[in-house]
Amino acid sequence: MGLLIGIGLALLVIVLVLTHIIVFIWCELKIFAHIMDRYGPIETGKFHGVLQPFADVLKLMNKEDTVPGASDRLIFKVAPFVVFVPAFMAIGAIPLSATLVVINLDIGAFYIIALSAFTFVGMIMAGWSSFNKYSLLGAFRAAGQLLSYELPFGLTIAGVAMMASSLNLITIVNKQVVPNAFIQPIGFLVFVIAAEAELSRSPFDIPHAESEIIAGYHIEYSGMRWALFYLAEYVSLIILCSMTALLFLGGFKGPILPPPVWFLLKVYVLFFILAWIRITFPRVRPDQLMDLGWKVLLPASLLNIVLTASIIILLPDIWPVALAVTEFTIVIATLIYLGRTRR
Amino acid sequence: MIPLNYFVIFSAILFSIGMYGVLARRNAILLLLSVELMLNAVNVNFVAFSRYITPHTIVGLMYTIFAMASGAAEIGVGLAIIVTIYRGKQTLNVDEIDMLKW
Amino acid sequence: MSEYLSAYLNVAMFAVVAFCFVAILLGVSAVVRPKKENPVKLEPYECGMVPFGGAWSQFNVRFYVFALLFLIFDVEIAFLYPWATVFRELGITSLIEMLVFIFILLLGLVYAWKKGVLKWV
Amino acid sequence: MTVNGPTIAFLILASLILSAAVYIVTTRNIMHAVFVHLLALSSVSGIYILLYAQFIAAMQVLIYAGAVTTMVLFALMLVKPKAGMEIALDNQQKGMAFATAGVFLSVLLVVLVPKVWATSQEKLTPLTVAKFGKILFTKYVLPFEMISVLLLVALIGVLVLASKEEE
Repeated sequence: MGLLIGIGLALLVIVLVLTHIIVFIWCELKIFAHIMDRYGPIETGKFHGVLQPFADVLKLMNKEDTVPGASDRLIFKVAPFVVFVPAFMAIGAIPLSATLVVINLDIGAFYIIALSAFTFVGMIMAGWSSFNKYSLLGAFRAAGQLLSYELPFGLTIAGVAMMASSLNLITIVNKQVVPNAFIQPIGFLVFVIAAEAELSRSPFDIPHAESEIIAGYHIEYSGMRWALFYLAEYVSLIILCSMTALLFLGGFKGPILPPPVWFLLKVYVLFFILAWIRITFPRVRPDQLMDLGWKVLLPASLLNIVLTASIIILLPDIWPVALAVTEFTIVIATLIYLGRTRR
Repeated sequence: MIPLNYFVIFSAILFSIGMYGVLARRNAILLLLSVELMLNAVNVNFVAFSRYITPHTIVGLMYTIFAMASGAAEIGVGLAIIVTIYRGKQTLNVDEIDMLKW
Repeated sequence: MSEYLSAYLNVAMFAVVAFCFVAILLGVSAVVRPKKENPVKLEPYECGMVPFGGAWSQFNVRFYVFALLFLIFDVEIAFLYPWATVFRELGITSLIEMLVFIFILLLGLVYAWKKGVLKWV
Repeated sequence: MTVNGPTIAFLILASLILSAAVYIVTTRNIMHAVFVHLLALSSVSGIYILLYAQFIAAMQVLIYAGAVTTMVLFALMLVKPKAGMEIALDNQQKGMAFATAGVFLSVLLVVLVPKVWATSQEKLTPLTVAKFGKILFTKYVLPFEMISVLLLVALIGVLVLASKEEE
């Protein structure tokens, strides 16, 4: 019985997720186009090209799917599973409201972080098995980037968990009177930058820089297998936007409107901001990327944890105010300093 | 509830497989992987005994997490040594790595 | 069935459904798509040039140092999470414990920084 | 023989892990061994979940599946493929090794199979992170701090080896 309920819920979630991904893809096409002052898709489906994503899916279905001759066929075929399945397992733990959640775990946030570890193994599998030097290079660039940004990512989550004394995502949301972004601005900034890098979207799209290493770890993939990598990327996009909303922006809490609507609204706003960043900024250099990860974000997230812990313990009564004041001071001071030194 | 013996027998088999791997392999990296299998068998045993016999004092779990952390450190240093030896001797064969025999 | 087990049953079902979903997508496209292979098509893609050399290039050892640093801080994160949920109850002693822990690991990061291995090559 | 949900799940996971382990110690392809190793280790976390130790399970995935596998893959990229692929992976003591492991296992099984353990009568309850943390940070503080020293030593060791490489 529980088995059937589980399967039913999973099917429901997969349909929901796919719907949102289709909306995301269409929105992204339109947002990019309008920011670049062009129209984007307008033909398919008459109304602003709404059927474009469906047309893309059909096209991908019909594409020939080659497996390179020299490749390791087994690993080549298993890699899309390794990238997609854990990403989809993680999405079940995301609550739409205080009761609407499929997998409600005591260790919620840790569960999502732990599953994200599979992504880079899957990338290396794809890149290595293709037997192509560019894909191997792309895979290792991707793995290097992802593992550098995984750390600040995990550490800022610890910072949020400290304020709520829990790893459960629903408890974390319920304990936020003021959105955490206003109490921990350092954590929030680090989290958003790390999220953008985890998704390896521009300005952090070094792993699949088309002009340098063709397309990264999935060069040799075509047709439906390639589409699965693309799909997994959008699933992680949804996960990261939802995590940002839940951990830092008060999740499903908000006045008047019902909780799931608030939650989706926040996710879509975040998605829009990420798309905006993606289309506006140029790509960073690999050395800048590594410097940012290890020499700026990692110390900053550790500082965030140390500040939070000390202030909560030393000033147990007024800690939210004290923490907010301290962290905002540090952020503003850093910005002023940077503004001075860079002309 | 699953009988405790299932876990114990499972980990005994896993440990023996790992043991065979350590004895029969000559590639250093595969050797390390077999050691990891044995470590995991031990960890499963720790957790199972701890949960079934003394559910409130979680001593076995503590052993497990410290074993995990030190196992991770062991793999890190072990692989670095293997890579260094490989750069010097161009081999991963543990039968040929006998620099300590001077 | 307890809440705990049903939550993890759902996790397992998510894995199964995702697996089947991927398998079905690939199966359908395997039926629909054309299959016209020829030796040139199966060569590694190098912008249309004939590939030269093998796929394996020698990597720099610094890649490995990054992986090790990642491992070490990953272990730190794994210990930080249970601490984050209880440090308020345990008070100032647990704060000092964790500060010592973070400080020791930070020494490692500083050492790596000073040795100049935190550079991408 | 008890047939219920968790037991079936356990048997599936156990057979998966054991066959993966057999594959690891017999395969001739080192890359396959690494990826199957990943499969085995992440299934072990399923065993921990059945033991109601979800935190250990998450740690297993994070540390073993994530970090250790990545590190093994990075190390493999530092050695040439030949070293992993073309030399015979097994040595001549295969028979002896099999005999030793077999004798070891049969002794264990003879002792273990009839054994009845003095298990506690209570039903298992999920171990919360909070309870786990409370014990870890009161009773086991010293080993916890030692872990940080151990990791620091490991890092310094690798950096020394790596800087030798660079010269």
